[in-house]
Amino acid sequence: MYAVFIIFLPFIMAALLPATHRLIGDRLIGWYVMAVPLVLFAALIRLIPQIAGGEIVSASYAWIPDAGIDLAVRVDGLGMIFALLITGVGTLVALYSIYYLSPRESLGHFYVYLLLFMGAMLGVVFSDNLMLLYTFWELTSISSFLLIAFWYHRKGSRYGAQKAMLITVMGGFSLLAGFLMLYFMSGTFSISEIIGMRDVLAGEPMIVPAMFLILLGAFTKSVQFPFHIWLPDAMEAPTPVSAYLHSATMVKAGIYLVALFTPLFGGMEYWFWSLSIAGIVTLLWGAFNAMKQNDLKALLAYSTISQLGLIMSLLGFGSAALSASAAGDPAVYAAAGFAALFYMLNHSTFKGLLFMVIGIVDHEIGTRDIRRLGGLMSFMPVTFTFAVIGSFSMAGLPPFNGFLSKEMFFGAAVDIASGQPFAGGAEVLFPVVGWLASVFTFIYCTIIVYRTFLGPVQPEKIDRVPHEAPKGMLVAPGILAVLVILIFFFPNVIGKYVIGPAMQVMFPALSREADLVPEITAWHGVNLPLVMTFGVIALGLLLFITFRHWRRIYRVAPFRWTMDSIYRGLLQTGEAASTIVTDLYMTGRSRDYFVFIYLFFLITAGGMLFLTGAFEPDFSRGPVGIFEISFVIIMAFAAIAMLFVRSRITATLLNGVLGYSVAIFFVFFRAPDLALTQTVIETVTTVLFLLCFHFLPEWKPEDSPLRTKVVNGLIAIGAGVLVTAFGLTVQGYDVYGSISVYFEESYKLAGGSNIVNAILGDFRAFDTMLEVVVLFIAGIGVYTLIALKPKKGEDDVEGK
Amino acid sequence: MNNVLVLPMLIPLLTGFVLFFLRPSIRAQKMISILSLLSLVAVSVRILLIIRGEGIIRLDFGGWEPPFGILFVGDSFSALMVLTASVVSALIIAYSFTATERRMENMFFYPFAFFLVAGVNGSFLTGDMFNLFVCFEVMLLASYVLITLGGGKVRLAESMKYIAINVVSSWFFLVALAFLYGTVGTLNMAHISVRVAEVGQGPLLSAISVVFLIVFALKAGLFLYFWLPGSYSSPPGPIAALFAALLTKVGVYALFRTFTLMFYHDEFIIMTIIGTMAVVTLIGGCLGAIAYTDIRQIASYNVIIAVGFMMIGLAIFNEEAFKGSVFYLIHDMVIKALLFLIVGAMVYLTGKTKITGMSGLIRNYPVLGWLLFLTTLGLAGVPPLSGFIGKMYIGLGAVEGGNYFLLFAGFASSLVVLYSMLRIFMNCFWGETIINREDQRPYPARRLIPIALLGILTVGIGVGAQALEPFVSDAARVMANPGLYIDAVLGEVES
Amino acid sequence: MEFHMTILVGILVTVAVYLLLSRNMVRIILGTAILSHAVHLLLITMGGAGEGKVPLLRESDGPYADALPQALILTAIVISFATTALLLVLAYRTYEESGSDNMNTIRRIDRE
Amino acid sequence: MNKFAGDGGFGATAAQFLLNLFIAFLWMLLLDEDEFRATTFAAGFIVGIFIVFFMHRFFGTQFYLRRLFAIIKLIFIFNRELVKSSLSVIGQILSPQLKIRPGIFRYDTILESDVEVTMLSLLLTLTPGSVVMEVTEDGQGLYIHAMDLDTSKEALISQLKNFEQAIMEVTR
Amino acid sequence: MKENDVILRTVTRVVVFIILTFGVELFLSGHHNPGGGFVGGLVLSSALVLLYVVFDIETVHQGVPFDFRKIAAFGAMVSLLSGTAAAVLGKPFLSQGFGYFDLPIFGLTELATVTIFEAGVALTVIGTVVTIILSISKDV
Amino acid sequence: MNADTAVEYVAAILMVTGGVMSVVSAIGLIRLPDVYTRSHAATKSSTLAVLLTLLGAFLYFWAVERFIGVRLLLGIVFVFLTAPVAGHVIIRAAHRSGVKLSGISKGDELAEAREKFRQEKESRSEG
Amino acid sequence: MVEILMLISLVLFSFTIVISVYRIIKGPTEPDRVIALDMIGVNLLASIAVVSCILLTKAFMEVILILGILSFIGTIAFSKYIERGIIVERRHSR
Ligand code: NA
Ligand code: NA
Repeated sequence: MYAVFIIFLPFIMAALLPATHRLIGDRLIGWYVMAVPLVLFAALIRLIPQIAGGEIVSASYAWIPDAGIDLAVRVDGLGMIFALLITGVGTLVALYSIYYLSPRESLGHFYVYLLLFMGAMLGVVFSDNLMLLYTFWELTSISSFLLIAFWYHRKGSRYGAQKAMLITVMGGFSLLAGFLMLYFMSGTFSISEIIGMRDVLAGEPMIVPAMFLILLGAFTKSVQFPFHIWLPDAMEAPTPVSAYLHSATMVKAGIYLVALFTPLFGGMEYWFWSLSIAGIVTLLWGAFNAMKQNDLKALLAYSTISQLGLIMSLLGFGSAALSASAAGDPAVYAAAGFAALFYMLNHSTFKGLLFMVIGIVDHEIGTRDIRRLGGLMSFMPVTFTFAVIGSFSMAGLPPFNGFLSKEMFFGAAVDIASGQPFAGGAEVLFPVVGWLASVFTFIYCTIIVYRTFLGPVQPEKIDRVPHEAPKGMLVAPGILAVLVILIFFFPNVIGKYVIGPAMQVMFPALSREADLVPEITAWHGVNLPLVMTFGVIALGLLLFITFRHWRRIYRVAPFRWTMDSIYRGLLQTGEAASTIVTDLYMTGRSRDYFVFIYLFFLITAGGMLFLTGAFEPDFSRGPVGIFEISFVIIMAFAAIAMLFVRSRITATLLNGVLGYSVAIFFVFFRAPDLALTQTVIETVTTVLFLLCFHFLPEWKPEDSPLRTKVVNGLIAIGAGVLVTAFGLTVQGYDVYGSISVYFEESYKLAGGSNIVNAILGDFRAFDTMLEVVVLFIAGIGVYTLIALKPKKGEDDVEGK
Repeated sequence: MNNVLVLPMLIPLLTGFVLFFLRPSIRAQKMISILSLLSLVAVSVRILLIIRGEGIIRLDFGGWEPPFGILFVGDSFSALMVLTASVVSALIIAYSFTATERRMENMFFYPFAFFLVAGVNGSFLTGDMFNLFVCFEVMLLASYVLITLGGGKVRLAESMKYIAINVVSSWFFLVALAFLYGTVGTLNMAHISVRVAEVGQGPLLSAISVVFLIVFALKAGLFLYFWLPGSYSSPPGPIAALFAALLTKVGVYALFRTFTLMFYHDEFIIMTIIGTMAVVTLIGGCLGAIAYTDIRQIASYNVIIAVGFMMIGLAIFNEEAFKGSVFYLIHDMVIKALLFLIVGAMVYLTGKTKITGMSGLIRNYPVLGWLLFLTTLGLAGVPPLSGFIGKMYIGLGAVEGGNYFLLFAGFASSLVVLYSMLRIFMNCFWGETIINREDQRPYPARRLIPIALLGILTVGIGVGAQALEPFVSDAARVMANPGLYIDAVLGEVES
Repeated sequence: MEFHMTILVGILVTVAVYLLLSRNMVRIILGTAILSHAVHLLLITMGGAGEGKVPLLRESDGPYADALPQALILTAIVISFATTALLLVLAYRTYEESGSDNMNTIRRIDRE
Repeated sequence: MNKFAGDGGFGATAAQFLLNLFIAFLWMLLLDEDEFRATTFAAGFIVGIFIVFFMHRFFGTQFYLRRLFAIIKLIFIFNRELVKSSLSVIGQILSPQLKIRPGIFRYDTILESDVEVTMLSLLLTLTPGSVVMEVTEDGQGLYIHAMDLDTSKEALISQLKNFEQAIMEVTR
Repeated sequence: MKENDVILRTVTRVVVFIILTFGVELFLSGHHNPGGGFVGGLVLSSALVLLYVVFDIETVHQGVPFDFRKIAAFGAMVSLLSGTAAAVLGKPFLSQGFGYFDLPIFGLTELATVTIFEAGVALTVIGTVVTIILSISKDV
Repeated sequence: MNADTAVEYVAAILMVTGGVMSVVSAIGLIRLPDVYTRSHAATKSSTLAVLLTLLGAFLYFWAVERFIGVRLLLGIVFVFLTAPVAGHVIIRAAHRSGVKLSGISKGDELAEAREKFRQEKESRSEG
Repeated sequence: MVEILMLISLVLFSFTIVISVYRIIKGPTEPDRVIALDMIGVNLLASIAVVSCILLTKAFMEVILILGILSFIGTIAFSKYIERGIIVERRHSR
């Protein structure tokens, strides 16, 4: 109940928000919203001792039990980390937003989206049912979409929102497919049960595709290369949103998912390589691209991409611990998992801080373009301090938490490279690439600080007089800044109470706590990681200074063919190609449509008849009189003549001949009622033709090109031949008698000796009844068609 | 004997005629309509409950035992379809009370709408192939009149094509019936099934089933859908909504009936031919939905995509997939009604039809905008909305059957649906508001109510899927085990 | 007899389809009319035409010609009449509104 | 005024009764019974009431059953003329060379009422070789197309006279 | 030149009655002989069509002043309700009954509910056909 | 050969004669030069052929089944009543719609009368 | 023998019908065609009478009568169409 309450509180509050908003007004609504994560955070903190004690809080309620979808909630160590992030950062972001957003904005919408997101995110991390998880997963994409497009009148916002939505939802679909495969293999949607079936599932051939599909979902959400492209565009969102969703929480849903499934897939070689390679590539590519950005938020976006890659690669390294066949000490590899979680926490603090700093700059100066900024240090000393703390932490410098986690990353990469758990060889590249990416990271961190706060002020390029942010706005980043430093000094508290329980969830096979929770120390002697850090600083400074000179590298062709341009091109060419293709066959000409229909008939039905050996024509002529034959000839003659006649009256007359001839065939076939009806109907139809001819012009000869005529002719002949072939075959098919022998008792059964009429009026009276309705509809339809004419010049667009 | 089974068709028919006589008083017409619609829904629920209690029920018209007379068969599948059709058409007709021009109301708009519903419900319930043809015709004739009703140049031109093509498809139906009667000598679906099974279908019967496939594919808009965008995008909102919600679904239903009850023996037809058709339909629908900027066109191509999606369920051919398709059918009726009503409202409010011509409507019409957003998500199959559960089961069926390509095609199409709908939402509702609040045309709340109810329904079906689960499972079970249907109709009858 | 009828049906279908493929509305409608003729003949032929006595019990003692297809055709005839009537009126109304009886030029112009 | 009403002379009631009887008789014939049955006639009469009621505004055409003899005579004359002119036309059609000289001429009849003129026209048209094309507004002039004016105009005119005479016997 | 339709009109007056009688006969005899509601209705309406062609709408309307649309609807409703009657009596929808009754004038007569059903059919046919013809003709 | 058989033969011969008449009119339909003359041939087909054939059928049924085919008689009456009217109307329509008589025709008093009427009307409207 | 005679008459009728179809196609004037259709109707009627005799059934008597009636109506309608282009008038206009 408790856990369910945690998930649903944001939704309930969101539902109540409009009413509350009216009640308490714009000024207080932010506080109302902030209360939600704050309360939840407190509640979660209260749970920590239990969770740290290895307890799992869970609850399950039936939702769609027949489909195996339950409202199953499970709070364990892994979920807890993320939930703390969600509520903790959520509180700070809400606080920050109160000052950041002007009351002129539609705050109601904003906060509703924010609460929706919060609830969805909590749902993701607490769900113990795949479908429930998936539901919340998609909801995070949707609320993110709405938040990115908060300023929906901007083109860029809409573009960014759509891009984020399309890519993450695509990943979501893939995730769904993967989940369905898991269900098929395990017979349950319960995550804990599935994970418990690790050994059973390992033998299933479908486990590999399921794994890849789930990874695709995780990668799109956690912006792994090449699906990272939506994140920079998502920066169109208000900065609190960027801080919250697009760095601290939502993008980490993929991380959560990977961590969640580590006990299931961990140890599989595919899993290891996918995560490691995707992570490492993303790390490098993100950092490389971050350096060239002029927009501070874009820079942070790429930096986030890069660091999510780093976390992902760490999870990959760590998964080796679960492999039975991997070389080396599992505990050593598991440390990488620990590092991932630790890095993730730290990232949330310093990146959240930096986003808020950038937000302040943007808010007070009116721009975040580093080409227009500079020298703000003297105007905004507090903000500058925060920026330094955040940047240096991100760059991996002491005494900030980023230093610890960066060192751990280097350590893990080195361990993998030396341990070679799957003997691939490529592991050697991991520390090298990681190090290079760190150099880039150092550079862009320097850029943030230097280009924004140091150097000359450029008053001509900014609209406002620079000044420090209001105090309220500084509170949230201040708390984060304090955390950045605090964690550096007391990392093991977090390691023991927060990360430790999560590690137990991720690596259930490794039971010894010592294996799972390494002691974090700021100073661990001069080892390779430390050396690497020095290298980073040295090379980073050098490159920063010479940045102007090697910047041209971004204009080298392969770097310009970004995934982004591919996405854009795909949409554009997709649209153009769709139009071309669709216009090609959607001609609007009835002739073409009939051609399609009959071609389809010829190909499928004809194919089925002739290619499967069904065609066994019955050529037996049966008794046939010369008179019948002559009518066959007459009808054929009249019909064919119809193709050549010049006037519609002649055609109508010939149609009459056909109709009357049909009537005489009905006579031959012992069908007096039919002959009667056919005769009358034919005459009335002819009268109708004549009535309508008054309103229609005489027809002109069909002057279509010969090619068209030939095609038409071939199709027509094909249709005729096929119907005949079918008919002849059906005649030869003599397995069953008709049910209609029964009707020959009609006098006894229904009191009529005209069998046909007994069928029409009794046995199948329902047909007759409906046929009457059809006739009636047609009659009244004709009336309305004539009586209800649109006024002159009225077009077909709805409205009066 | 279950006379209640005829009511879903009889009530709308009788209502149609009564309304006809009430022409002078629109008020009275509306009163009667509401009463009739409510009782229609009540009856449908009742039927569903009876089926749950007693299993498959049937009504032999005139008391003539199958296979000699005509009969209505109520199994969970048909009853679910009837219920959904009734609810959806009730809401659409309720909507049209507020949105139909007076001159159209005078020209028997409501009677024709009721006839359409009658034809649709009859098609769902009938257990006789020829009667299916006749029910189709009731439905089609009503649709012919509705599509032309009060139309100008464009609409009439589209109607002309629509009718001509449907006439040809009715022709194919008769051709197929002729061949069917010439081979198995019976018209009762269950009896056909028995006779077909007895000879193991064989190449000729398979070939004949392909002719039926053409007929129903034309009706459903499966592969042979080119007639659809034009005709669904020209009539006014409520009519288009009726069409989109009901007509193609009847075709889909018929395809399922035909190929699960009668001609289920030929794997090549079901897996290869229908599978290919479904995928091509998906692709074609997707291309169309992206290609055009006319919102009515985009909506129409979405109809096509959904048809392809549901037919994937048939091509996969296992119980899970059937379940998915049934769920999806229910969902699609609701959501397409919703979509077309909203699209109609947008056209009504702006007088424009292209996404390039509208902008920022959310400021003027926030509720409409959010309902469209909800529709967008529902169409994409986002949980917990109505589309999800069907999509999930189809996906599950595909996994179970190993039809990964179909799975891919289906899910990929959802993405295109999302894209095409977001295009509408973002271009029309977002962006700079171009209509001043003073100049905006008011959108009456009473029109919003039916739309909102449909919106609630799409949420309700998704969230409350458990309520439908037993019925849908039963429907799928019958499809997977035609013997259940046959036993209910013929008893332990020999061929 | 059935053999010849089937051939005849084929010829009628050929002519009808050719007419359907033309651009003139009246030709198309005539095409549908001939299609109806063809299918009615097909139905009765497939029902085993030309065998048995007229299905009137008072006339003879049987065996009777199959009455069921006859009943079906009757229904089909009426329905195709209804459709044809509607189609004809629609054709001239379309001509009135659009000034053309060419099914290929009255297509909508829905793109810029 | 009702345009269907014939040219008067009889009371509407009598005429309706007559027609009703006619229908009843027709009914009996249509039912094809082996013997005369009063019930059948009565049934026909009831059917007739229905039809006459349905169509009573059309009513007014005259029927003279009592001049049966005149009618029989007319039929006889007609059959004679029919055979005569048939043979002559067959001859014309089948002759190796067409030697006919067709044309239209006017004939002014002495008959007056619509029924009389109609009967004359019907009889004339039924006999091969001549077709009535137009009746003038006053109902007196008949424009007749004849197959061969050269050889048969005289015969035609005498035929017309015969018919006129016989018709008048029936109608007056 | 003024024209005179005397021949056509005079004959039509007679012929119409023959057709009408024949139509009714067809309608009633359908139980045992060729005919029935459909054909009967069709023949009756073809008589009306003949009248419309030979005379004109207004003249015929004076003679037959009915609203044919309502006749059609009424007929269809009769067909529907005749099926409902059985359902009300607890039999399957559309159950027909027949029996032999000794009537005062008609003698031993077979009466069948199907006749009511067929009457509805016939009325619909008449109403519809005439509605169609009139609608088009009035559009000139 | 009993009486009935004789009647049967008579009936059959009547039918054949009807057929022959019909063919004669068909020949007329081919050979005759214009619509007016051809209509004469057609009228013959309607009358004599039908008269003979239906009469034959009537006799045949009477001879074989002692059945009095009132509908056949009625058919004869009907055809006799309508066929000339049909001929009259169609030929009138031909003339009114301006179909010319063939070259071998001798004269057209109707066309003359029409022309006269037209001129009178014109002069009246002028004056 | 009787039957053979009947068959002969049927063949003769169908010959006429063939000729009439030819006339419908050939024309040259529309009245020609209508006359030909009328002839077809009447010959069909006669043929059905003969067929009835061959099959020895009374079932087609109605058809015979109906054909007579309807070919009449058809011819009148066609004639009026040829004459005026409109076959049912609101009010007689002469
Ligand atoms: Na449809
Ligand atoms: Na048809």
